[in-house]
Amino acid sequence: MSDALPAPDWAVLTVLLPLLGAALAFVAERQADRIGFAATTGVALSSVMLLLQVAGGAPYQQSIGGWAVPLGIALKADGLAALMLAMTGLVGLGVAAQALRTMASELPPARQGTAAPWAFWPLWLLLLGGLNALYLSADQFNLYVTLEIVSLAAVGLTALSGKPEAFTAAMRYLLVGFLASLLYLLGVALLYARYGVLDIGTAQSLLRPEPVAQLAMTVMLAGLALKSALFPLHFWLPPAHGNAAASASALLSALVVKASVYLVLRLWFDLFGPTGLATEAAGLLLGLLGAGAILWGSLQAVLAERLKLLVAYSTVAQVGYLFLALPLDGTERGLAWQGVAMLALAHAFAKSAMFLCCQIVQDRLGHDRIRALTSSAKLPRSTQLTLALAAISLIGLPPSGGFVGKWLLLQASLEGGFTLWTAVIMAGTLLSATAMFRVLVRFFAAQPDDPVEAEAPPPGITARLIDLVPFALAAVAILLGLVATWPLMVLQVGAGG
Amino acid sequence: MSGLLISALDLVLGLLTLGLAAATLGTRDQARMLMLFVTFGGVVALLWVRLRAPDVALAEASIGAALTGGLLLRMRPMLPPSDGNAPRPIRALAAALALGTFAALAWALSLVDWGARPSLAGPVFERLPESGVTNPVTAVLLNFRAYDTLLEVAVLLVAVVGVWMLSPRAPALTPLRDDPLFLALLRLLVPFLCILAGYLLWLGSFAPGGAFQAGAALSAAFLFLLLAGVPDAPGQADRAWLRAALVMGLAVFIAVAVGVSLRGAALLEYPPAQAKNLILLIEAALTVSIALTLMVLFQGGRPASRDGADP
Amino acid sequence: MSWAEIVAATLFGSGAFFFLGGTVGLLRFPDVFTRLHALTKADNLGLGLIALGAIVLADSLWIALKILLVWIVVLLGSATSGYLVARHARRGSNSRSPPP
Amino acid sequence: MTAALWHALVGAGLFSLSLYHLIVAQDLLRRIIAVNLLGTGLFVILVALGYRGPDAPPDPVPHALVLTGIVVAVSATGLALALARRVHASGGRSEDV
Repeated sequence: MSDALPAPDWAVLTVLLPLLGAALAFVAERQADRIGFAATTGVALSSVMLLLQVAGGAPYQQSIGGWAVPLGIALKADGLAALMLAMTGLVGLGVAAQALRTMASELPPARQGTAAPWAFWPLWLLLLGGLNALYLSADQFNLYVTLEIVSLAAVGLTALSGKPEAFTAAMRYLLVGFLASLLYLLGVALLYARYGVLDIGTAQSLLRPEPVAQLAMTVMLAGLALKSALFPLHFWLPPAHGNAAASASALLSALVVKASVYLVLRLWFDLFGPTGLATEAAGLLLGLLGAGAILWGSLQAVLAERLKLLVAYSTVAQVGYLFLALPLDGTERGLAWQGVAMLALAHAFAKSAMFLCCQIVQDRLGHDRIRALTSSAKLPRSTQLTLALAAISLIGLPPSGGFVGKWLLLQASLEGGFTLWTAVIMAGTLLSATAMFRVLVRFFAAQPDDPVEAEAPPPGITARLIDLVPFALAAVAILLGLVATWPLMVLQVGAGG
Repeated sequence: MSGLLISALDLVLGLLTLGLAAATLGTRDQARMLMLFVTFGGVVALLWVRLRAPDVALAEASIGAALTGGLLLRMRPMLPPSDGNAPRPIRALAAALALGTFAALAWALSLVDWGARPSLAGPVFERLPESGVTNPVTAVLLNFRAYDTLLEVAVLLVAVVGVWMLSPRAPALTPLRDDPLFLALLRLLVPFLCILAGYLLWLGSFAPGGAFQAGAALSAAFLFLLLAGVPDAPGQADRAWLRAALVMGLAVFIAVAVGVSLRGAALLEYPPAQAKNLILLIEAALTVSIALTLMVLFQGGRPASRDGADP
Repeated sequence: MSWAEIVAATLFGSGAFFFLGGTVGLLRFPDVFTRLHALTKADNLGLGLIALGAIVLADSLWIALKILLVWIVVLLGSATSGYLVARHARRGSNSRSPPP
Repeated sequence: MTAALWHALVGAGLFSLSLYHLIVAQDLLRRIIAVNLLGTGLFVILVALGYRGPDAPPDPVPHALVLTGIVVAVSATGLALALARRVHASGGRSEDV
């Protein structure tokens, strides 16, 4: 036995560090921003270390409490989970850095009795811990608890802006999320009734295509589709994301929606696929809903009056793409699966950048009506550039991560001869391009004779660095496309099942 | 197998549960709805005693019925009723969905082999001697699946933060400090509830009970003190110690989880000889945090800061 | 059937009778005060009889004491809450609320 | 029919009944209660799964899951009520939710 401490368990740190940080930030409220930012940095570092470890070819695994499954709970991280963790950590770090600066200015003054800026940090850290726990968990019931942490913390973040519409949206979000979690749990209960296990790996070896399991799959996927805002169950998302504080919207859109979609992919490919439950018909149905989401979400984005609503509807469409992996790949992880993983990663970076830009637009112009965006000289160049970069990835133009994802999806649909899906992806891309260019074209048409009033003192170096955060996030979305071979290689780790 | 068959008691309990639920959701009057809800909780607790789940029954009676009921009653005056009903097509759709769900569930449940169902009971009872406690439910909650419980404590913290954020000034409670009879009751009941909480906590390691049930009992004591207007009662003012006590359960849980893993073991892998003590330590901290959390939920907002200044 | 069981059954039966009476009173009496009267008095007596019946059947003194404790706590609770409800009703001057 | 199946069916009925009211009701308090009863229905199914007859000890795992579920439900209910109050205080109506 050596005196040295064992090497840190990076995976466990990504869960416990934020929870501890949340507790501390709650107690020492005045230092909440420092504690929150430090904890977020620590989590980002841990998740990157875990990613490097997993990328080395060794999937992570642990039996908590030393109790082997099926009695205990297992933590697992394959390539996809590690990538999602690192994505969560990095996007979170970016948003947290931005929040350090903007949180106080964005919220109405405390004397109105409506706002509680301190609450951002504990809520965000609890959300972060919940998300990471979700990506790592390999136990059906444990996943339910993580889902509850994520959705309740997300409800809190939605309401944080203190706007009346935000309260209404958060209330709807809470009821929908509560119902969705319980539907998922009903599936867990049914599977336990029939097979007597909760661990996903063990269940995989027991499940058979029979009525009880089919009903369980149906209610679990229905609950998760509701949580992921899959068309036509998306009604709650745009008001929630469109009315939350910008930092919160960035987190909700980039990270929270991913968690439930990730769970759908995981259950589909790890549990229902290998056991013959995930039939072609089920995949087709979910794919059709995804197609509906792509078309409807993109169309609404084109028609949106406000920038934030446009971005929110674009999330509805992006969720649709993620569901296309089910009909395209069937039950084996293939090209489409890689494609949606890339899309999910790229979308998180691009969408968080875009929501943070929305905040800057709102601050500088006092509104976010798309028609009135012409006075863009008041907007920093970096913001315009960031919006453009993020849009490139969201539309799926080369060389972005969004492009690689869509390319893989298209390739899968062309190889499989799925004309329908090819057409949907094309149409969705065209529509989202239209939506994004509606915004971008306002910048190109900026009036040169609109001088910038230099009323604000030049910001300090830290502030300038923080202003670069959205740009950095958008740049990562582009970079993902340039170095795509690496994440695609990592995705293969542990993907064999 | 006659004991397995449905009895008159089962029939009555089941129908009563369903009937009360239908009455609760069907009545137009909000006050009556809440009264029926509390009654419903009591009947469900009986149902769980019947199904030999005393731990759950205790938690349902105290948290599910009494506390949730009290919470709903307290908030009702602030929630104006709305008589509106969904349009007819939505009602029809909802009815179809509900009937379909029931039919599918009933069909699936009837396909389950209720005589010899596979379950985790085997492994639990097999490893129970190693868990440090003899109450199997506590063994599952705080040892075999302790990680669930750890994350669940995080859910409680989300609720506290959310409630304080949404309501920076707790809505006023009508204090009963001028009432001699109520104060006389308190003098007896508060110490009794504290003893009960300690008893339930200790009991949990070998009989029905544990941190959640103990926390519910302790929270009742806190609520009585609050209602009596005792100036130094927890929750009268927002103090650093109150916040610290609210997160203590989570902090101790994490500290133990990580602490035991530092010797090269897995997260939350207690040394067998210490398992019982560590479980009791975690449960003691959890009891206090749970009790205060339930109190905060009932209070429905953040108490005023002691020095009057905004934090 | 042993003597203890016969005694217990008699006590249970009479306890149930008082509960029934209390419930009928709760449903039929015209105002808050008379309903409280029916509820607290009859139910406390009913519960006491049932507790006594359970004590007759109890295996040990320890369990008998616990059952007794339950009854005392309920007595305390219902006495105080009955009083509080009555006070609230009198102050709120809604003592003539319509029957449920 | 065994007792466990009967109670599981009661739970299923409770679940479906509450689902209907959750969708149809507009009153916030009623919806919050409906979602609570929905959860209770699910818990009844789980506890019924744990029941293994009068002679065998019940399966403790569903009991532990339900205990966790009850605590999660009360947390969500507390948050929901605080939120509902803000919805009304800021002029929102139940119908808009």
